[in-house]
Amino acid sequence: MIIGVVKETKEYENRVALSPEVVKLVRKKGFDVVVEAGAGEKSYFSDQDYEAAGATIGSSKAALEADLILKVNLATLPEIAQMKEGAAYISYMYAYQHPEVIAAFNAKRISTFSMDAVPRISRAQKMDALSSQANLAGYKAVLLGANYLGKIFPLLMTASGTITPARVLIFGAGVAGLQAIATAKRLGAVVECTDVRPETKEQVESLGGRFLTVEGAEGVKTEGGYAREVSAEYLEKQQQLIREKIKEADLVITTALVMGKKSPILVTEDMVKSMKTGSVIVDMAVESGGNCALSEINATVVKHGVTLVGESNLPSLLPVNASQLYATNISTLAFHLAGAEGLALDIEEEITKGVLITHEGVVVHPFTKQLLSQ
Amino acid sequence: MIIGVVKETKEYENRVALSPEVVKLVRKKGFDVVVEAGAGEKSYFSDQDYEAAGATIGSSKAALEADLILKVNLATLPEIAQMKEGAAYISYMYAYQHPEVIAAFNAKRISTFSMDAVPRISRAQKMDALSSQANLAGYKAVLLGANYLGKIFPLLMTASGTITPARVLIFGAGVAGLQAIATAKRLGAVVECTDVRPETKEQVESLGGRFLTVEGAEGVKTEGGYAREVSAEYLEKQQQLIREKIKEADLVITTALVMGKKSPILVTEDMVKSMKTGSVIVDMAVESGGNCALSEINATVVKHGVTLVGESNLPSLLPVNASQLYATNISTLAFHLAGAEGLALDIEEEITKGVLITHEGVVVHPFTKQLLSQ
Amino acid sequence: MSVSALIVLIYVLVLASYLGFELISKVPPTLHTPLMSGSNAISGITIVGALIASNEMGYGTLSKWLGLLALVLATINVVGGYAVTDRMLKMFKKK
Amino acid sequence: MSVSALIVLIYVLVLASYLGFELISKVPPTLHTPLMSGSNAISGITIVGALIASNEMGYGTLSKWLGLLALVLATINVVGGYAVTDRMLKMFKKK
Amino acid sequence: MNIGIQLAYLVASVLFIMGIKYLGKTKDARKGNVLSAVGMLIAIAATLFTLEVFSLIEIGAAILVGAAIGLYYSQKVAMTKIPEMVALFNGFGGLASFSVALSDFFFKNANEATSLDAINLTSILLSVLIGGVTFTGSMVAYLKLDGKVSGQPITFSGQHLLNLILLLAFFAAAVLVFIDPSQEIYLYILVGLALLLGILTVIPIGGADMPVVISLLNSYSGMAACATGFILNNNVLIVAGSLVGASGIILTQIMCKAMNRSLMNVLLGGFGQTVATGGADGPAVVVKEIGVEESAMLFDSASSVIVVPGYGMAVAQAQHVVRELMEQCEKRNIEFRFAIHPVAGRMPGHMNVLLAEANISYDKLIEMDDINEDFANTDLVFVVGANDVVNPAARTNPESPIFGMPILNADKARTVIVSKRSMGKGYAGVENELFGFSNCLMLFGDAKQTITKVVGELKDMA
Amino acid sequence: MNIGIQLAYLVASVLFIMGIKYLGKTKDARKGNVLSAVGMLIAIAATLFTLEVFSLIEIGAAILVGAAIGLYYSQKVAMTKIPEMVALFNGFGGLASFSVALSDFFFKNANEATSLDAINLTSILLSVLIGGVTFTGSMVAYLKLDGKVSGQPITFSGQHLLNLILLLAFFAAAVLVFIDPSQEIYLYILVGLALLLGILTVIPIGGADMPVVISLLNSYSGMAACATGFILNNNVLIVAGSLVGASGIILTQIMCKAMNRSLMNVLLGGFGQTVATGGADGPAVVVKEIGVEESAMLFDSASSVIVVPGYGMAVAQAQHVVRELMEQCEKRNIEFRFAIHPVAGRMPGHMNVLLAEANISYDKLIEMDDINEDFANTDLVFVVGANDVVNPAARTNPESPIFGMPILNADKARTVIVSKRSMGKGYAGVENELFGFSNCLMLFGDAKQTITKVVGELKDMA
Ligand SMILES: NC(=O)c1ccc[n+]([C@@H]2O[C@H](COP(=O)([O-])OP(=O)(O)OC[C@H]3O[C@@H](n4cnc5c(N)ncnc54)[C@H](OP(=O)(O)O)[C@@H]3O)[C@@H](O)[C@H]2O)c1
Ligand SMILES: NC(=O)c1ccc[n+]([C@@H]2O[C@H](COP(=O)([O-])OP(=O)(O)OC[C@H]3O[C@@H](n4cnc5c(N)ncnc54)[C@H](OP(=O)(O)O)[C@@H]3O)[C@@H](O)[C@H]2O)c1
Ligand SMILES: NC(=O)c1ccc[n+]([C@@H]2O[C@H](COP(=O)([O-])OP(=O)(O)OC[C@H]3O[C@@H](n4cnc5c(N)ncnc54)[C@H](O)[C@@H]3O)[C@@H](O)[C@H]2O)c1
Ligand SMILES: NC(=O)c1ccc[n+]([C@@H]2O[C@H](COP(=O)([O-])OP(=O)(O)OC[C@H]3O[C@@H](n4cnc5c(N)ncnc54)[C@H](O)[C@@H]3O)[C@@H](O)[C@H]2O)c1
Repeated sequence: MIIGVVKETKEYENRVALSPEVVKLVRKKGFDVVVEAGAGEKSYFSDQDYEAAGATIGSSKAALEADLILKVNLATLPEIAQMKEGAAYISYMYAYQHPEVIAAFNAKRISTFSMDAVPRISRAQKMDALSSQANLAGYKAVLLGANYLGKIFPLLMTASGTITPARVLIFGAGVAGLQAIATAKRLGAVVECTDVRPETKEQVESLGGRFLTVEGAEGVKTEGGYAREVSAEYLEKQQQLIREKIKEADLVITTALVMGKKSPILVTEDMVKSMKTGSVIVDMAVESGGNCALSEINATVVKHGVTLVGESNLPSLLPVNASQLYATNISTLAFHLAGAEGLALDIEEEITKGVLITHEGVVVHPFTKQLLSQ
Repeated sequence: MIIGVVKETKEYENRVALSPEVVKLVRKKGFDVVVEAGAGEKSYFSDQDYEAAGATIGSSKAALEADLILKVNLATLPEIAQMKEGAAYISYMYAYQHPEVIAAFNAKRISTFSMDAVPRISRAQKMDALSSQANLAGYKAVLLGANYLGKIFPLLMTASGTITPARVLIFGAGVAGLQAIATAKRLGAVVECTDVRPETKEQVESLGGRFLTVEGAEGVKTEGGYAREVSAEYLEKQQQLIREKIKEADLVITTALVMGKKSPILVTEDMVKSMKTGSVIVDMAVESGGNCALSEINATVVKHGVTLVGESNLPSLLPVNASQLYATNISTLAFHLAGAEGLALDIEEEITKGVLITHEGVVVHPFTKQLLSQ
Repeated sequence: MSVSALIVLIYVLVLASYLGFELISKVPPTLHTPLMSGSNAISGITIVGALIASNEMGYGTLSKWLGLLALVLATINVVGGYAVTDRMLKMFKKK
Repeated sequence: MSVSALIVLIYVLVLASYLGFELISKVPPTLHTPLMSGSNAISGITIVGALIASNEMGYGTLSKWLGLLALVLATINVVGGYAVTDRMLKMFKKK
Repeated sequence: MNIGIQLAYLVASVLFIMGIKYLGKTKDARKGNVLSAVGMLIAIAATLFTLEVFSLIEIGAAILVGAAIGLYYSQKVAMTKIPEMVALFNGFGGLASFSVALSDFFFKNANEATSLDAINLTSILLSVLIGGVTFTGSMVAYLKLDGKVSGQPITFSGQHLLNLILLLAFFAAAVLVFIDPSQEIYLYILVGLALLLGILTVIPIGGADMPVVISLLNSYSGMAACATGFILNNNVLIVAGSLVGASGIILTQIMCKAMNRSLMNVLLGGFGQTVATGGADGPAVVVKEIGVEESAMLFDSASSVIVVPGYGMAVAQAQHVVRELMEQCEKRNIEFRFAIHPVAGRMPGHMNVLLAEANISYDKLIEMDDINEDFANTDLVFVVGANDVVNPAARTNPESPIFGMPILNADKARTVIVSKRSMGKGYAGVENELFGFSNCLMLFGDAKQTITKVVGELKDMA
Repeated sequence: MNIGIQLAYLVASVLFIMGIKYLGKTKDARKGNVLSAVGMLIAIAATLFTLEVFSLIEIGAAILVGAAIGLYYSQKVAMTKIPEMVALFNGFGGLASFSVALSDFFFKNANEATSLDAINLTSILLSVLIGGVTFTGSMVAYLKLDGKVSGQPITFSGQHLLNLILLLAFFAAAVLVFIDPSQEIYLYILVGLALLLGILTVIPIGGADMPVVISLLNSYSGMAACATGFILNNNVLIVAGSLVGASGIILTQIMCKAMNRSLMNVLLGGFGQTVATGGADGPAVVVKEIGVEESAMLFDSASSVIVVPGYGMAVAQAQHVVRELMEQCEKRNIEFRFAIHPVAGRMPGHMNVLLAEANISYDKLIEMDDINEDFANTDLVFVVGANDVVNPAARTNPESPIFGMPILNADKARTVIVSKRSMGKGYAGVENELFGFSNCLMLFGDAKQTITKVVGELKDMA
């Protein structure tokens, strides 16, 4: 079976689906690998590295004609046009947002598998790209924020005066939020965090952060580890609390994503106005609408004296590590789905069932089917 | 006595000589303060803040006509033209590099005092702007470097694979170098450091860094806490050692300044070539020629796959803290030199003697005089 | 027995008891069982009494038989006690 | 004195000594001086001997005078010893 | 009596004292046992020396029989049956004292020449009482432990009252014996009462509390020997007996404390029921607990240790004290490493963050794949607040939600100590059968608090 | 002898034992002293009870005189003179035993009725020897300590040989006394030899070593009392005497260890010269050292502590163990803060970096200006590897290179402990007179290592 890896064409994307290290592993399992020339460049992987690992360097066309195409971002229609009939394909897909692309895949009877649909069960953790990338994003968000801030993070008592520690406020203690807490704490900031899931209190404290508890309000419903729906009353009380805390914050990082929905607005324009001049907000949910009312996607803007950082693709700013981890994730999924001889699907198996979007010309993924039909 | 604070005009300068907090203190000592409108803007101090602290907001002209003018960077000729005859002036001066400005000061019989000439003695520590700014610069250098790096700093063992820690190599364990070690270490990197002064070994280790000892070579002469001169043999052996270490480094930070001279080249083009693609060099000595042969001032360039960061004014990227500390330094020196009634110089006193550059129309600072006469 | 002699014996009793308390003021739990077993063996010192008793004259008297019974029992206590304690303690040795 | 009685006294001696060793197996340095002084007062127990000696018959005999001398000395040792130890220990109390 | 023999007794006494002393210290315990055995040998040899030769045959025979029985059982018995064995031996000791007392009574009563004075009689009666109680009490304890009789406490109302009445009856009869020692019938009544008391005081006690009872009875047997010493005016008996009596009481007290009971509570027969340990719900895993001191000893005697940190270490913020533990172990040249499971904690790299904070150098942190084979050669694995990442169900139970997740092979080590607060479950919410494994010991309590204590113990041991 | 008195002696003996036991524990020491005093009272009362009434007057007078002298001096003496006082009292105790022995000898020699048997004689001679040595030895020690005689060791060649010869002479004379006790001349020779030996064994010892000598002599006086007990066949003397004898020896050993000497070295008279402490060069500051245990006690009894960290803490990497110290103190409700000097360390904010690494919360770090006034109300300041930042010369000495630098007022606290390795100087290279202040104690050694030990002691105390 031939695996194809192409250069990502999406703007701001520096990652690549396989790293040379992982190519070695893939070759060992008996697969052949074609990598588009220059695919790894932005992740600092050279074509020589890939060749040394056992891949063939080819054109984009050669890579797209493989039996199994691995990508980071969803393929474009021209790319799909070059793919073989009945091939297999894996990448982040967010399929329900892209009906036309799904149609194209179905037209070519390509079996597609989505990285964002990997079920969050224990034995799938090695395939969980959402976690691996969110983790890096959490680190990067802190560094970006720290860089935009006109202050340093730690407390310093010096002959020239005492610098008080920066205050960091983090919304959402998911994977990204927790890593952000850890990183900010490491750098010496005073870190506070709020989340709708009460069990995150313990987790936040285990990293030295302070948890802001929204008192006397119902929590949220979660499903499969993702936050699904939050009551209006809760959001109201949460905003109350945050309105107090945000005034003192130097850096705010928001990570609250609700899968398949527009992100909730946690930081309103009023709140931004109430913040100190020079403070910074990093909106990690900016791609799905943003947790801050004023943040703009892929732009850093100053509004009301506050710097709003709206990087949509934070992991991509750490391309080396991000590609390394993503490659492990996607290759592990590939090994789960296919042997050197070709696809070997057990449609009823939980992981396969979870990730399989289109198969033999139809959308088989229930959630995607449901959303697309709306 | 009226103190004047103007807006800094130098490019890339975000600092201001006095912060509102310090203005309060200055007022309490009986001085009047005139601050140019918008002088603190880039440090996020508003004119209202200054007014609340007791300053008068005025034009640039009003500020320059004060009895004592406080600045960060050396005044320009047009600025000097607006100053009163016989006024007093304090800022960073690096006087020996600017004979024409010195001449202008002398023409107006202005007494000038240089912040970069504060002697490094115990009781002058509160005036030591070089230290306070170098400290911030050390922190910022690491953050900039970390931000340009395609990797994260700490070791992480995750389900998607293990990320090895970044390796940071620091040249020079002065104030900036030590803070850089501390910051990089905090973020989780493996930190190595080299310095010509053997006593820095203990200091580096006290912060968790590893010291690279240049074996079997003479050390250096130091004067007043500054490194003065390094033997050729030593530099040779040091390069040997560094050539080994630099290949593994992800981030290199150079801080080796030798006062009054061009900075030594510690990282040659060959060394840059030997480094890994994607690695980063932050050259903190770039303003005085740079420790890296390829770095460019006020530019970030990629050469031989290595990102070279050449920020000439790192403290200015942390304007809030930098201005706070600088204000303490400069005001402490001002209080040392003057009372509310006017200058009260004791020319023989060590600190005054150290900082006084021009007085009553002549250059009185011995070191400056010597260099200017060459 | 004279009262004076008794007093001295009581001195011995008191001192030995105090010493016993002091010695075992803080033993780790792992040693509870061996210590119990080891001191149990020491309490077999009654074997000395048994020897004396069984040596008293009068073949076939009740005293003699009781003495011999005591001797057998005390010997079991002593020999068994030391042996089993030693077996236990062997297990604590460093590997 | 009979040998048998002596043996019992030796038992007392051995047990008391062993106890002394055990009790003072780990004292902190701060207590060295008060402990020395306090046990010095105890060694004034020889006062009991002095009492007995000074009570022996024969007015004006050397024995009697020696006994009385011993009594004075031993009393100084006892009274002074306890009093000075107590003074010292008062200083150790929590402020 | 011969002065040489007296001195021999003195030497034996000192050896007993040293023996007891060393028995209380881990590293000297075995030496202590040998010392006290040598003391015993000296005492016996010295005694034999004084005896008339003519009765040597029976004595020799009795000793041989006793020694053979003692040796045989002590070697044959399974290590798990040691408490039973100790109970049995202890009972024999009590019976021996009891018999010697009776023997002396009959002898002196029969011999007009040697009179039974008050001191003698008091000693004899004390010896009979204590010896008798020790004997039957130990026998009941033995039977309960061995399962020959139900371990359940047997209680009835008025139990304590009955015991009191019996004790009073004993004293009443004792007075009668005092009045006329030649009326042997009273003595027989005393004997019966003593034996009965022993049974009655132990039957209400549950099987789980037996070790404490045996320790107490052991102390009693020492006192019985001491009483015998008074009968025979024999110093070595007094020293050894009171030594055992006193140290036994203290030991009992220590054991009570370890079980959270007061000695009073024990002495009044208020022993409670067996304390049940097990899971909070569902089929309980039967686990073995371990204490702080024992844990410290296991560290002390290990030559290689692997720590498996988990989310509980983070919750307890125990990373700093784990570093102290590491320092203690490394001081002892114990190899000390950390096995980092890729998903330990609640965030990728959670353990790395914490251990870096505690300044533990990176080269001590070993990835799962690199260390998994080393567990089998490791003396001690210390699981600190980890659960799912060492759950063998991931390997073996296809029904488990964590099936298929690679885990750390902690269970393969020689000994595993698990520090957690309770039998609470981990993130995946599943039972962990590792905790019930025979090589696994549970150290319950907040990880930071318990490990702090373990470190304290280790420092004291140094 | 009356049984009641015997029992009183028994009670007194037990009280002495308990007294000694408690004297070894910081918090019970005072109680211990009272217990043993009560024991003494009981013993004296019981003895008086047995005496014939007619001699009560002289006895009463003697006791009153002795008590008055003892009480007077014990109250009058300055606390700094206590060692001298103890030496003096100890000498009197020895002399008392010595006198009692002689008294008994003369009495028994004069009285044909009571014979001097070998046991008696041995006891008397031992008492004379030990009592005599204790007496004159203590007197020499007293004179040396008090400065009445030079504290310098007085040595001459052949000293040890002479002592040996004198000892042998003593034994020779003793044999002669044995042969014919009525030849009192030999006894006088013995007396002289004993007194001489006491002088000769102590004169070669330096003043600084006197405390060890006194402890040893104290042990001797116990032995003398014990020997007296054998003379008078009196148990309470034997118990109390041997108790003091044994505990004194152990105490001596502990003190030797604290001074890095072996007891052998002491017993053979090999006491060295006074150990000089002071600066490496230049005019030496005279400092007082403190040990780990004493430091722990000072922490234990403080109610407020301020730690002043400096560059040495960074070098030793002692920040983590300082946190442990904090935890120990906070467990005792001791207020615990850090005073951060702006230029402590070698980089601005050096201490912040380290203390943050050790996870010490920011609100415990107090800036110099905010804490400087609090020092005066602080029980204990612990300076960890700081030097220049607490050097009072910055305030007072215009010549000093650090003059004018603001410093932390550590010297104003009730007690200051300084942890550093030596009398080494700090960055500025100047002497620090703080170290010589009367409220300042030096805890020498690597900060991490010594503080680890202090924390260990504190844990043991809990
Ligand atoms: N790393 C990741 O990225 C990530 C993210 C999400 C989920 N997960 C999941 O989290 C789990 C991680 O496994 P794990 O073994 O580290 O943790 P775990 O299975 O969640 O077990 C943690 C254990 O720590 C104990 N504990 C809690 N507080 C404690 C305290 N103060 N002192 C001592 N023990 C304490 C708890 O038992 P007691 O209550 O009895 O004390 C609990 O059983 C895996 O199932 C993994 O899939 C991981
Ligand atoms: N903060 C800054 O930015 C900066 C920069 C440059 C210079 N300075 C200067 O550095 C000084 C700082 O004062 P400081 O009080 O922090 O330090 P210091 O005056 O340099 O004294 C440090 C002390 O620590 C002791 N020490 C070293 N290693 C030790 C160990 N392992 N354990 C215990 N003690 C150890 C040394 O004494 P032993 O050798 O006897 O152990 C030394 O006296 C000031 O003079 C300041 O002006 C500061
Ligand atoms: N079982 C596994 O192996 C596994 C793997 C990875 C993640 N997870 C778990 O899945 C969960 C989600 O992780 P994620 O990083 O993908 O989260 P996410 O990106 O979906 O959301 C980020 C966080 O934001 C919070 N949030 C949502 N709305 C909010 C609001 N209005 N205010 C404040 N906070 C709000 C969520 O509760 C969540 O904690 C976590 O508990 C994580 O531990 C489990
Ligand atoms: N006494 C005081 O109060 C005081 C105050 C501030 C700084 N200082 C001391 O002054 C000294 C200089 O500090 P700085 O930050 O201004 O230093 P700097 O900027 O002058 O130089 C930075 C470092 O680079 C090193 N260096 C020079 N040439 C080098 C080469 N070829 N290779 C490697 N390293 C080289 C120097 O030794 C120095 O450590 C330090 O020791 C500092 O602690 C003292």
